[in-house]
Amino acid sequence: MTVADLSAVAALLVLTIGACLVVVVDLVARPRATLLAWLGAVIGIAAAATAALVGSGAPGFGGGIVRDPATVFFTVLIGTVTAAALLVSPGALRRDALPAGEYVSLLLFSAAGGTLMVASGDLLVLFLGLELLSLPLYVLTAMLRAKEHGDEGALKYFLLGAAASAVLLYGIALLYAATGTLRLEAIGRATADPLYLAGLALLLGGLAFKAALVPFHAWAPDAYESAPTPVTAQMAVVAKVAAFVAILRLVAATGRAPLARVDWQVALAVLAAATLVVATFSALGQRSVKRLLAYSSIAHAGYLAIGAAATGATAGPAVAFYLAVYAALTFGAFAVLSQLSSDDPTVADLAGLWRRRPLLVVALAVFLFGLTGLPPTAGFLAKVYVFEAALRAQLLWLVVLGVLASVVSAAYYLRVLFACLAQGDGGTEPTPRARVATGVIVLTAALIVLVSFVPQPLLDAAALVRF
Amino acid sequence: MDWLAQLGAERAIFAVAGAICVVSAANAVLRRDPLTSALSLTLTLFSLAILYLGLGAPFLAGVQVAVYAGAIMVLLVFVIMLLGTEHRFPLPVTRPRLGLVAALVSAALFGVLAIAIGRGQLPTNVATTTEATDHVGAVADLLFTRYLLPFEITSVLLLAALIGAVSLARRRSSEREWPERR
Amino acid sequence: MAGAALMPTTAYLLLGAFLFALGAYGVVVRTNALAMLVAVELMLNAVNLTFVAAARQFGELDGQVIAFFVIAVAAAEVGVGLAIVIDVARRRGTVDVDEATDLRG
Amino acid sequence: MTLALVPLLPLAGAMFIALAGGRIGRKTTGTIGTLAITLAFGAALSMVVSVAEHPRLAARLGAWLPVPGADLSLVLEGAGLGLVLMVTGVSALIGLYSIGYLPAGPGAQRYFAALDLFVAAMLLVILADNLVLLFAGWELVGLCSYLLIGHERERPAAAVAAQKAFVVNRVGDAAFLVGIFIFAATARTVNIGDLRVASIEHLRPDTVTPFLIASALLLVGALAKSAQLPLHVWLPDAMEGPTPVSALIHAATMVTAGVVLLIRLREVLAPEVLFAASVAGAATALFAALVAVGQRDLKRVLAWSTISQVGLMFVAAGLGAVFAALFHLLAHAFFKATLFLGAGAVIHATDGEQDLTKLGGLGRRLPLTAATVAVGALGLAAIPPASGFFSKEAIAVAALDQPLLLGAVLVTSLLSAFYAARLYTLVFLAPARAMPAIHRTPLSMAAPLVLVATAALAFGGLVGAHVLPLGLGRESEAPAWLLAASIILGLGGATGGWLTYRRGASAAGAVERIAARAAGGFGVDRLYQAALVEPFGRIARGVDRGVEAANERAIDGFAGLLVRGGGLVQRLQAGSVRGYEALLLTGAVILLAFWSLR
Amino acid sequence: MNLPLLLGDIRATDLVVVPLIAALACALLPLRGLARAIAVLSGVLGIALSLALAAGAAPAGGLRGEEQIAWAPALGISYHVGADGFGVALLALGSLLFSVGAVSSGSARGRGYFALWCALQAAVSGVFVAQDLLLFFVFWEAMLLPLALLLWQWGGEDRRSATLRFVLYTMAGSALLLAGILALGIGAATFDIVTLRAHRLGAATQTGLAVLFLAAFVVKLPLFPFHAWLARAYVAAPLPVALVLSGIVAKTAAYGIIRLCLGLFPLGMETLAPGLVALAAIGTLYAALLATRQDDTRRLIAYSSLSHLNLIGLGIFAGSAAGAQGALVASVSHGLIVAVLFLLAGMLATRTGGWDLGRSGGLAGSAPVLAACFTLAVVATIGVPGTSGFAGEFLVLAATYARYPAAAALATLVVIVAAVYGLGLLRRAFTGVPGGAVPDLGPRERALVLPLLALILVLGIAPRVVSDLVPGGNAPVHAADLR
Repeated sequence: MTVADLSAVAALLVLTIGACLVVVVDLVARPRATLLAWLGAVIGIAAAATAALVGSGAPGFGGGIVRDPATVFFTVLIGTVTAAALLVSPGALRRDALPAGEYVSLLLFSAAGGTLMVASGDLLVLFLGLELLSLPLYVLTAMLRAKEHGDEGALKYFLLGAAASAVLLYGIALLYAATGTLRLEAIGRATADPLYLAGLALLLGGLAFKAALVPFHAWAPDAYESAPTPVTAQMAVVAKVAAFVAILRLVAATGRAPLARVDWQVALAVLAAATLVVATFSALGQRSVKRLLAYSSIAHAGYLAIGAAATGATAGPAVAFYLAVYAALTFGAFAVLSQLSSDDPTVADLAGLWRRRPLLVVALAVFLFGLTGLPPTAGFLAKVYVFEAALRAQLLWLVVLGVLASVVSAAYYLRVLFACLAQGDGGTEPTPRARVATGVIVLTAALIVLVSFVPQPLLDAAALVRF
Repeated sequence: MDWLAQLGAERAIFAVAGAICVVSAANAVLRRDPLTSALSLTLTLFSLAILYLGLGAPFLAGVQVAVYAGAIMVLLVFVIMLLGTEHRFPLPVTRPRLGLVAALVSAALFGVLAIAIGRGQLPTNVATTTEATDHVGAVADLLFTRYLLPFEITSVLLLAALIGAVSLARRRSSEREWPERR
Repeated sequence: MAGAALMPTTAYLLLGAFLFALGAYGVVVRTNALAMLVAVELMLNAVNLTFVAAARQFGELDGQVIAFFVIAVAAAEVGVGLAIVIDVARRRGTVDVDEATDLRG
Repeated sequence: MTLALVPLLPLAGAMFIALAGGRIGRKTTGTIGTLAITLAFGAALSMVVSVAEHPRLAARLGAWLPVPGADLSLVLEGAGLGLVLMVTGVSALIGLYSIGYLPAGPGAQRYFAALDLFVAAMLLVILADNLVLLFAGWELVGLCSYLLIGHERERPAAAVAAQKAFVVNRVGDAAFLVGIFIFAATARTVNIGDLRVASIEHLRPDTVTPFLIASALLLVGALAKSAQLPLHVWLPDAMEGPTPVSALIHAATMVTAGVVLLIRLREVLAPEVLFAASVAGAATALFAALVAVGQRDLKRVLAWSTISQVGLMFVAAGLGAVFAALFHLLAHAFFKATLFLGAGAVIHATDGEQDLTKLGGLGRRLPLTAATVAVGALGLAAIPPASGFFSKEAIAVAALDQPLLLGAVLVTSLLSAFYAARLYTLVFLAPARAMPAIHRTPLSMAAPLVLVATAALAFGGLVGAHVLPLGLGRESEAPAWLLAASIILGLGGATGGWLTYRRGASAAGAVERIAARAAGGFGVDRLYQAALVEPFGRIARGVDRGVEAANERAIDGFAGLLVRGGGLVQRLQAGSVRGYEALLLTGAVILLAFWSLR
Repeated sequence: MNLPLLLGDIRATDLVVVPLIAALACALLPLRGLARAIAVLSGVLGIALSLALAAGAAPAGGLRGEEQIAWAPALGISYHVGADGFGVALLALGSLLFSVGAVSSGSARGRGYFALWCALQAAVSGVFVAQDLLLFFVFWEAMLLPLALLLWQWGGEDRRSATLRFVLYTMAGSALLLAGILALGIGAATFDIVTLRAHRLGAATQTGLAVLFLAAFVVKLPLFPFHAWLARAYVAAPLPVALVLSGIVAKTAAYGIIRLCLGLFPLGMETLAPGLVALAAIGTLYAALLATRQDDTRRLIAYSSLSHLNLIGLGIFAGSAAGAQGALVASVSHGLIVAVLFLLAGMLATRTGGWDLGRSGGLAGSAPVLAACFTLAVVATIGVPGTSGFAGEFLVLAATYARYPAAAALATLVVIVAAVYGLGLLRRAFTGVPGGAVPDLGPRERALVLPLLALILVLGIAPRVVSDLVPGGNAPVHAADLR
């Protein structure tokens, strides 16, 4: 173990040790759920801070962990979102009598898996990171026992996840059989023969599962709906960030292969198109807000795939910027939902929210506008960025499709917003006001507004993300 | 090592173990009764362990038998016996079209994979360190040097899985009794 | 010359592919969650066979070590998976996945 | 700048009355309205001397539209001054007359504002130096006629008639507009003076067709405004307006606008089109005269006679006989104003009775009216010494070379005489019927009546035969046989009319029955109703219920398609995890096949 | 605090900033009673600012009050604003309509209403001053939200489906606009409109991009047959919203076509012109025909408005400077006329208790001033000379005739159909036997309507006030490119 190795896993260490610490504290002191959540949040922030402070540098573990600006960027993102998700959790923890210790530590473990995935320079590390990300999420999805269908989502998520990781793993195995190595950069140097390509294809399939790209997306709506809402928020962000970073690393590595004629562009473009169409259409008819947002998050995987399909030098910054904005927006939207009395409200249930919690509705409006991609919100800039990247790659048809999909998406986003403005009492008597949670939500909204008008700092940071 | 002997032995191992493997795997997948499935799979695991032996991986063969067949499958069988009685007898087949889809998809999967494997140019067999003097030692060496990080991560993973499984199991006592079978 | 004498690696890979496809078939046709788990295990073992065969092809031990990790992960997965399946069984009295189709659309 | 004052004074009067609101009384309003027109008349009179020195006076008020030539500028040339004097003079008298005629009520403000605007607009038609400004006056004349015909708002019939008048006029206006566009596009100017220069070029092969089409379109505009065939249908209905309005529209202003247009643009319009105007005029003259014979409504007789007389003006204008056209225009203005004002007096006296068959024997009870109407009827019948005789004679002379046209003119003369006599006989000479109280004719009505009648009588010999030719040059002298024929026809027609109707309409027997056939205007109105108005409604309904509804359904359908597509896609998410697994594996196989099978 | 009037240095950006501040003030300050006053003030300030901009001579570049600030340089977006002749005229019109609409909104509406109202004003002004394509798009889309919310929250019976239809339809168009903007901006490596105007593309590229850009504009205008949202939205919208929707929001599309499509893709527009001109001509007539069938005053105004908007489109598509100039005059004129019509229709409806024309009748007797004002408004609508309606209509048709005679001739028929629906409206509302006495226009109502009517007349006599802001001439816009 060298200093480089240690710095490479510093954030990971903070998260895993923190997770263990939470379990211990829970067992020993049995503190209130809120305290545990705050402790978890501190750990998440600490991980983000660690990553930021350590910064980029030489890879660790012989290339197994990459420590480039992308790692830093996304580790900070994952840590922050996890912390934020924990900060909005206390209400749900109390209301649904969730086991706080396990809840917090599993979320931290899952985040640790995410940081591992974004940093992996080796397919084995990638796989292990993916499992570390997924296993806690299976459990967290099953955690909401009071809910009628809580178990169903978890069961589906698990069975599909297991099969998907088998697919991914088989892809790794074929790549190993074709090249004799699992290091990304070494794989990138290898010759692309059918076996190699078969391996890459299966690997992409496995990652597309995590990213929830159609047709690997079917788990997402059910799992999102079943999971406690703050978990959904974290899951929707961290899994997607990790999967897309992995895809981009893969694309970048194999794209440089001398003989590799890997047609990433077409594959990703087709995935993106299928995702946009299916997710957008599916979201239209949803009654459950959570499920609607789940499809929205799938649709955004489609937009991200548009950026990834650009595959050039601009893909990295564009996707990074999009991911950051998407993270804030999606987290924010789910976080608002987590503040309602019902864990799984229907759209009609939102009626009257404007009168009772105007601040939440304003924040929700910001998030929904952003998700729609309405200018001048940051969501618009993010879309412009990925579309721009795709256009540079001559993918006009895909951009047109994407823009059209965002139009249709306005229909369901606005439906949610308008429902909040409607008169009546839709049975969403909000939980007793959680000041911290509200604060986090408002802060997120404020950040989005800030980025909308002063996007340059985030754009600069994203510009560093090159794979 | 006698090449010819080894050639014969390996071929024989592949033929026999491979055949057992295919048959038992098919049995595991096709039989309706989950217990039969699990037991057939255990047989597959054993036959794979034998194949590993033929491939010069005695340590892994041991792990396969001890951990996979011994621990994982036993756990599975135990749970099946705990829960799975109701599926002993044939059930009406639900969603018959899915069966067709499954057959087509898996056939296509195998077909494409076979073509890819057949057309793939495997690197020519490099110098074979057939008999490491200390096989287990060599594996351990790798585990704690080159694969230190994955090793540690695996331990974290197991810890996380443990916490998760416990958290799901722990709350069982406080909740309602098992419901009647529907 | 020596390599040609051995059983060709391709044969192992094909066996692995067959097992994987079989597992894939099982994952779709089985309605019992535990049997689906069995099928997934079959897929993982196909992976392991591929790793080990490839390792021999390259004359190195890495593939075997990776297979070792795969087994460990499989153990973790099965642990979590069984916990979830038991949970489902306790709630519904059945582990038939076709009876857990309330979430849809 | 006196020239600019001519149209601006009535315009200012209109604006003042409109803005003053109901704050001033009916008498004051009427006085101001009439005064404004009278001042314009005075201004025009003051220019007589300068016109004698400068045959062409111009005044530019400013720029208007960013189109070459489309400025706010006026020009006075040729017979313009005569027309201006006639319009302002007759209108001032009608204004004066209206003060007495109008019932008490709040409508006076509207009435006089529209009246003044009407005069201003008509002056614009005479004085505008470019087609666009002329068109502005042209349209405003139509607008004012709409306002005045529909003056009595409680009467639905008046509202319908007003709308009909405007819409029919707009048919012509649309054609007029396109004509302007063609001139603007081909000659790159709309200034009438410049267009005359440009029209010399219109013999070039590439411009002859546009000029021809533009001329034809302008003619359509003229036909509509002057109520000539086939766009005459609005005028008989326009009788729904108050009688002074009828006098204004028929006698002095609106209907003659078409003739004015033809005269002003005679050098610009294509010769073929001018001849077509003559033919249309002749046909109209004959047709309308026939219809007039059968009318039972006092004012409708006059209306159809107007159509007929304007047709004669078209004959002359189309043949290039400017003098004849103008002469008849002015003569007609006076005798028709006399007739209308007289009719108004009759209607006023009998509390609104307009049916010829119910009137009768008023000659003794309304001697002044009877005398003045007699003057007007003489004009209409073209019996010397009435002005109508001389003017019609001039038209006949102009048509000497065209036997068919000449025949039409002569037959029209005969018919005109007949129905003029019929009208006069039935109202004043036929046996009296039981009449309710007869109202006295107030001075403000009687004075204009007498003035106009005097003018009508004097105009023919004095002004028409001697003053007017100074500016225009008389075409040629009438041959003796024509003079004789005219006199015989006029006297014969009149005598026939008197003989037939002297015992009342019921006694007229066969003649009246035959005439009644023609009274319907030969079904043109019904034809239009069936061939144009109803199809228009049907098309509109069809478009509304068909195309528009389909268009709205289309986007609803598109939204429905989205929803249905959503339903289709949602079937992917059928609920069973096995299906999801199959989906996942299918995706993997496709990716595999896509990449490794090439 | 921004005091441009005092400082004497007017920037185009002030026209966006002032209503934005007003919107924030309405939204955040607890001044319930003052919200309307703030909204009116914002409109009046807008009038003053745009008139001041118009009064100043146009600088060399043709943009008044120009300003450029970096926004997201990485994406090539900057905050570049400035107003050309079209922009200045429409800004003045827009501010006027917004202040009139705010006055007519009734003070009972809440702060939220007026906040959205001012936000809409800011967005509309933004469209007219944006000189960066993406900034243009930002403002373009920003218009949609306040509009949709105003419709959704304060609309009439059918507001829900009308809103969704409107939003989706217009957004579908904007989607293609965005794709076009991105394609153009990336191809040319800049989004700056001024720079792009000097950047000439191949004819085929121009055509493709023009189609993408037009997709947004023809829906918003709306050009026949893309108008299916219009009638329902007008009927469902609160009256002031319908007023600005038709009066000025539709003009953003006209402006967009002139500034972007004609400005950036003259050759492409020339290729597309025959089809577009035909659609506009048909649409002009078609909408007028439909107007003759309407019994609801608002629907009648809606279709009459549609007819005029298609006429405006006709002038623009004709592809000459004169056509665009005519379209500008027609736009300003239509804005004023439709405002008056909507205001009067509202006053009529409050007196008869409904929008159905069948329920009124004979009102002229008891409400002569209302009848007179209505008559004048209708006269302007149907384009009688002396009113601004004629000036706009004539200029558009004359310019169109110079290039597309058949279409112009067809569209000219509208003068007949317009007379049918216009006079039919007057006849049904005001003539006949009065059903009962209604109060005539009060002083406040007169104060709102009469100045607008006066403006319509002034503009009818002196249309050059507007038309001289932009160049004229019958030469095709694309001719410069052919050389």
